[in-house]
Amino acid sequence: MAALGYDVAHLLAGGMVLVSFMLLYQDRMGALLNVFALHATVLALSVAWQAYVQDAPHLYVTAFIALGLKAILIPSALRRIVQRLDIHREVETTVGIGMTMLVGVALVALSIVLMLKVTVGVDPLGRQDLAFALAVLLLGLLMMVTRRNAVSQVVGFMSLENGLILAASGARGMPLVVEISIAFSVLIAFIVIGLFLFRIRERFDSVDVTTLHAFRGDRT
Amino acid sequence: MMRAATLQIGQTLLVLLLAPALTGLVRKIKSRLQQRRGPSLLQPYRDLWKLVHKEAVVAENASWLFRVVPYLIFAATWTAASLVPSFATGLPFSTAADLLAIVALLGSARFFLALAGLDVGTSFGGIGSSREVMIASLAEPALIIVAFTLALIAGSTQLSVIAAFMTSGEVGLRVSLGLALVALVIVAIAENARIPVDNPATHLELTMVHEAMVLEYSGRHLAVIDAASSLKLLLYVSLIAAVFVPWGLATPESAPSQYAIGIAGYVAKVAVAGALLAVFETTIAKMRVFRVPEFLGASLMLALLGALLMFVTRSL
Amino acid sequence: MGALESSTGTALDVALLCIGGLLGTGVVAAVVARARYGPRTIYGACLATCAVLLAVSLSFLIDGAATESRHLPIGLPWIGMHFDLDLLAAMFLVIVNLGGVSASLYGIGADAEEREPTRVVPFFATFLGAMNLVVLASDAFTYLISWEFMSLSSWALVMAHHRDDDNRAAGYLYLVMASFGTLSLLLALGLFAGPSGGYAFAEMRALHLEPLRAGLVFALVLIGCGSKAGVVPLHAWLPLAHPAAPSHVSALMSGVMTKVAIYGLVRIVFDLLGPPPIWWSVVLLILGGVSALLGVLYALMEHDLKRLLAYHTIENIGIIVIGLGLALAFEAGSIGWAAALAFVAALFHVLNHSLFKSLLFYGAGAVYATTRERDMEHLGGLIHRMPVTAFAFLVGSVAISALPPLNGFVSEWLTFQAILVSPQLPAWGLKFLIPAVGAMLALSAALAAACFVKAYGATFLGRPRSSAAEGARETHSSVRIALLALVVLCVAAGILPGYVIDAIAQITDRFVGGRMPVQGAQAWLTIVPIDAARSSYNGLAVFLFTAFAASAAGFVIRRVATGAIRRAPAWDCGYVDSSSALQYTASSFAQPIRRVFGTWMFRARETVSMPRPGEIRAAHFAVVIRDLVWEWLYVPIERLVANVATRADRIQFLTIRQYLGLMFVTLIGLLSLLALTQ
Amino acid sequence: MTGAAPYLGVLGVPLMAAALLAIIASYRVAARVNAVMSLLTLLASLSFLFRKPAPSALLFIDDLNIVFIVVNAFVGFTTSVFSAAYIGHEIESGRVTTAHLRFYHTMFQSMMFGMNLALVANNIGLLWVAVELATLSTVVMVGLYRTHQALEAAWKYFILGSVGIALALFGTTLVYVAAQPVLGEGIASMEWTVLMQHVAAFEPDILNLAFVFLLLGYGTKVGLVPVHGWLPDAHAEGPTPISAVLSGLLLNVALYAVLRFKMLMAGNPGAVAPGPLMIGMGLTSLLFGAVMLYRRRDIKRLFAYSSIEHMGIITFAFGIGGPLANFAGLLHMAMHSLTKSAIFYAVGHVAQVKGTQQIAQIRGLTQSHPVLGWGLVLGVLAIAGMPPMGIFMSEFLIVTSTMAKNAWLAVPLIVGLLLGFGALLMHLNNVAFGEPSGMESRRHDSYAPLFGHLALVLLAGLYLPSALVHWFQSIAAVLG
Repeated sequence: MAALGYDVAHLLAGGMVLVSFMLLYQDRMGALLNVFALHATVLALSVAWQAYVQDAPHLYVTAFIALGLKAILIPSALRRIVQRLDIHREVETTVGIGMTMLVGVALVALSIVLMLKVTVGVDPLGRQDLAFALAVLLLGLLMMVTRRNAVSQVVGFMSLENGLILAASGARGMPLVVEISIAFSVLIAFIVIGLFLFRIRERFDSVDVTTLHAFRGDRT
Repeated sequence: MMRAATLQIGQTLLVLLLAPALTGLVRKIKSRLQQRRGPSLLQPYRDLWKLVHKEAVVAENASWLFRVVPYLIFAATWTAASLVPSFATGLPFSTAADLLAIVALLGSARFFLALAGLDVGTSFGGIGSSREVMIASLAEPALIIVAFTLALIAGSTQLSVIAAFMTSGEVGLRVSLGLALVALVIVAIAENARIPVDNPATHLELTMVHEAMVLEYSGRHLAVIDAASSLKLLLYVSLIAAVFVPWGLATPESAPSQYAIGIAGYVAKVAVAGALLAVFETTIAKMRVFRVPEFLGASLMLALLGALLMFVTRSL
Repeated sequence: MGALESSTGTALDVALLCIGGLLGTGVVAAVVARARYGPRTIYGACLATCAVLLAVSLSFLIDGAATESRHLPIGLPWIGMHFDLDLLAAMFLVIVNLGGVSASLYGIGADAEEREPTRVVPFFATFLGAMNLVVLASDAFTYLISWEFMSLSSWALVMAHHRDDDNRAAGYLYLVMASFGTLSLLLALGLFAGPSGGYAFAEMRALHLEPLRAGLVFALVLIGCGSKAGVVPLHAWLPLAHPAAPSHVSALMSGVMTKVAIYGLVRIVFDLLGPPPIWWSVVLLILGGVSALLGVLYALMEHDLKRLLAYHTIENIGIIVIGLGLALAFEAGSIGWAAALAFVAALFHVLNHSLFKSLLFYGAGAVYATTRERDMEHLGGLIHRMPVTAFAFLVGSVAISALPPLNGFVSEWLTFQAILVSPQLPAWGLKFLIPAVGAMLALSAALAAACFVKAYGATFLGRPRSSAAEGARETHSSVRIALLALVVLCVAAGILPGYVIDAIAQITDRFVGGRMPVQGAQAWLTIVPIDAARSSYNGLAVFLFTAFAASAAGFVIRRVATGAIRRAPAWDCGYVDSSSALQYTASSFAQPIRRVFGTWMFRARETVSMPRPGEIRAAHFAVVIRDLVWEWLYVPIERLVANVATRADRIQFLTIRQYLGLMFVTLIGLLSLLALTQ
Repeated sequence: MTGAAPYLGVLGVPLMAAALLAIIASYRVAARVNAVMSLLTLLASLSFLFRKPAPSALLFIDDLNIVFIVVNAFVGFTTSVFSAAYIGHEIESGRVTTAHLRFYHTMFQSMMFGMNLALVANNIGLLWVAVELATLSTVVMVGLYRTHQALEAAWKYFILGSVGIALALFGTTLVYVAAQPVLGEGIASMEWTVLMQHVAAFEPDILNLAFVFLLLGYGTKVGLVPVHGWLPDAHAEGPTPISAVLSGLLLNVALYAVLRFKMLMAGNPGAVAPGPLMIGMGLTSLLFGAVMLYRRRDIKRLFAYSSIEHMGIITFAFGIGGPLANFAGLLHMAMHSLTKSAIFYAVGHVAQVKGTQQIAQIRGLTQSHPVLGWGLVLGVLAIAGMPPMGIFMSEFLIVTSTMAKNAWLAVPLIVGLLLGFGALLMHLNNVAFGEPSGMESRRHDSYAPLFGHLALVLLAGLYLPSALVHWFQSIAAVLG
């Protein structure tokens, strides 16, 4: 049972890392959102699994939030935004996809080395969970840094945050996970609303590109 | 004590009386060397006498300073002159100021003279003062450094002590002393406005320095200033004499006959010095004003070299 | 330290009360300064307080009383504020409050000209208070806080006439340099106290630093105090800031505040730090010689009257530093009596400079007040219109030019005497260095005389060069009182130096381990620094004889001959009366000296453009003078900061993504660090 | 929650106020209510000085967070007073509508709630949530003016802050992971009080990793370089009262979090000393902030950068550690809060009377508006560490304690201080002095908050009550 539990958890967590890579790889907006939905689903599954193996029922809530909000609600919302603000379809990157993938691999290596070396005392379940979580987190950050497009940056942020939830759920018996995941959902809701409200077309860099530096007090 | 005081007064008056004679002597010998008869030795005295009886003409916008300065200059110079041992050393007043103080006193005199040159606000006065201070700014340090050398040799800055030390045999011949002598002579020439630095007998605008400063003076003021400048010349002569040929100097303790010798010797030294000066002035040509700094710079360097040698070789 | 705390005294308490009073006055002044008689009242209060302080410290100094201490439980917790009043402090208190009294007097007279007294009066009082406080402070914190407060209030005074851009620039440079100095002092004291962290001077005195640390402390203190005192090359702010302030404040800054800086140097180097190694004296001697010479040369190139005076402050500080350097050298060579001589010479010159520099600044202030003109090229002939000021300024000029029988000469003469002892020093380097420094000293003295002939001649003599100078009027009576009082002091210190020397000489024992012979005992008030056979000087005799000779000559001539005077146009070699523009100007007066020294030291270049015959344009003459210290030391730093700032500024305009990038890189960096380090 | 009763004062009051203000329409009334409520919070916080409630599972009070709470409540109160005067003018000038203001007041109180919660939280998870709450409420206030720049600033703040908070969460999780083997599952493994007792037994490596994330995460809120990106614009574009609380309070709260975790680290022998990290980031922030001051055009952004500089100094001090440096750090923290908020009060009025935030267009303040001008001068000189203000004392202590620890570190510190001083003075020279320029509009405001703060700072520079000193010293000792 324990072995099985370990394997499934391992599978799901590893799956998330894999999906993160898929996220990095996407260059079409639509596909990106689909993959993210997948990412969230896998998260939901692994959280649910953790809930099961740790028999911590409250984690099911987290899993449910992950599924409902991130796998279904937000992706669809983003799709609507993409259509509404007719953001053009392909994802602009600052660094080439291939390069990004390479860096990603390096990051995964780093996080696994680090985690396995650091978390000697922790139970194996938590260990690899954490390692993968860190990987997902870093990949998410990497995505935010390398993508120009606002929506794909949001996606990056959300995948990062999925990593966090994964870690939190993996930490055996960690309290407040639900509260935290709720807080994060609020955060993300804010972001999405922001995207929508402030008509952020192309990028985070500016609410409105044309006025970016014109009125800024400090242009030298 | 009493005797020392009388000696002091005697010396003070002696320099005052002897000074114009020296000037006259130099003029006389110079004109002889120039195939002229020249005025008598007493001419300077007559000039002074004549000048003091003339009414003084003062420029309209001359200030009170203009009229006070001549007396200040005279007083300062006279004080300085009476501090230099002429025929006797160790006189009471000589403790009042050492060599450095004497140099500084002459500096005060020059300071006021330069101010007087600027007081009326004419262009010539300006030229004079400006050149005078330029010359002085090099000559005075040279003199002070010469004083260093002497002080290090004699272990004192008191002229009478130095003179006494020089008479004692233990000086011997020193390089520094020679350098100091040369420097001192150059300074003396410059300070007394003699050729080649300046010409006491010219009124050519471009060349004159001292004369330009006193251009506006007349009557008794001019007389006093002239007296002061001849006093200055005598001062330098007696300074050189006291330091480099100090023989025959008397002391308050020595017998009256000694004083007679001292005075005679002093007069003789002064006469010789005057003759040498006259010869030197006739044989050399006046130099351009802007060559003067180099001339004086040379003396400064010589003096410094001498002092350095002393500092390094001697430990008091 | 406990012992110190136990012994408390009345004089110190009175002094502290007065200082509190001064600071309080400053606060009150901020309110009442607008009132009609407000400023005068405040100045009056300052005058009274400083007078009390002066009396207290003077009596303390003359009795040679024992050190008094006070410990107040304010300021830095668990250290509190320590105050000591010893003879050194007392002497500097005397100097500070002499300045304070005369400056307040000037202020009473000059307050009519001050347009915005609110910007002057409050800070004037606090400035005085702060300077007194620095002298009494006896722990690192108290010392630094009052030191920086002194800078701050003087900065406010420099900014008093803030509408003028130059003044603002001066104020900026001043305060930046000041806090640079403070910070290096902070480093010095921190290094001094070390891990033990005893910040009371008493504890520091007990420490024995290893040579390297002591050397570092010395260097830092030299930077800190030197930048305040205006030692080359840290002098750049001084000639800008001092003249920018109202004249009586300029006097305080130049005449007194620089002395407070010297006090800091003496206190830390001679008192707190242990026995000095020889190289400290070498540093001081070189810096002093260079400052003295450069200062006076700058002054010769200058024709702004107040700035010229400020440059002379640099020169005199140089002379003082030379004296201190000699004292260190002798102390290191353990020749106590010679060290005492040099030390006394330095402190005597401190006193003298504070006297005649204040005097000169008041004179310049009086001139400025009536003519609104600081440029000597537009002045002239003032001796007719403001005789008292002219007379006072003349005395000041003679004094600062180190001419007998005034006080400036005595202290320089003492310095020379100390130089003449130096062959006894074992160290070979000094045997070469000291005569060179002596030559520099002699040169700067001669040049100073030249410079003041220029300054006095151009300002007070000759004919007026502008209508402003034509219309000049004699200054306010209380200003005249201040001037004459200082004149009296200058003369007194010049002809009766023995008493001053004795007062100072009591201090030396504790600091340089030696003492000068008592002068009061000498016959005829002669001063004998070492022994009679060595050298002696009698200011009184010289003064009396000169006075006698002058008056006698005048009297006799008038008696036997004539006293007749006839006024006539100037002779001037027969040239008809020329316009006042044709008289020598300050810069033309300085031209020969500029040619001798300026061409290589200031890269002075003269450009003349003569109109060809028949051409209708004015001939044009210009002198370009460059300040190499400024160009080689300050400009590069300024450029560096500007460049760095401009480059760094790009970071303000990164996009969010780039900021995230920064965050990301940092994170990865730290993580990989963690991965590698274990 | 159990044992929450004593904390109602500092938590309940703001929460209640937030709810109340949400329904009050008139902004004048709202402003007053806001001030009154803040005053109540202040009193409640002061009560902690006399009666320390027992720690509960989620909330607790110890010497350390009392300091922060009191400073927090005090500046919060003065700011609410200032804001009452400030917003009135904003309404007149039509920059904001009453609806906005209702929102503004609500958010003000909820921010106070968030910060107080973060400070009293006994639970690292709760701490995290609270900081997040405070951040969100400030974000919306930064965007209050709805100008392009304001929205952009808010957005930048929001995104960078979120990522930062995410990192912090991961760190928190790791701390739990480290604690869990020792303390077992459940809430206990996240309680400060418990963690502090048993930290020695934790797995040091995990703690190290955790600290990296926590330092970067909460450091983003502190505004440490290079994760400071949001800070300048957020200060510059938001309403001035918010700039004041951002600089004066929020940064402190984040710093408080960092400090707590530093204490945790210090408690564990195996863990790497957090000192070097903090020293490094502190110096970087100090030097960077100082250099950035030179090219500023906008007066509020100028002082935002000076906040970065001072946060750097404080972090540096705590990084140096030891009773003296910690004492100095605490003192500097308090002094900076008071002074910087005072400066922002002054700047707020200046911007209103001059109608601009452009430094270039503000000239000769001491001439045109003497009280305001000299107030600003005093504030700037105080923040620049001029005596006899309190910051001089704290900087003196910081430098000397640094010398005692490692003399060479003092050199960059000194350089940074000097650079910063030069820049501030350069701007002050033009803003406060010279010929007045720009609008001459006069308003009589209550300068009470401004001069109240300055008076306190001055007092602290001259005399610290021994009670305060002992208290700070005990904390400093705890901080290790």
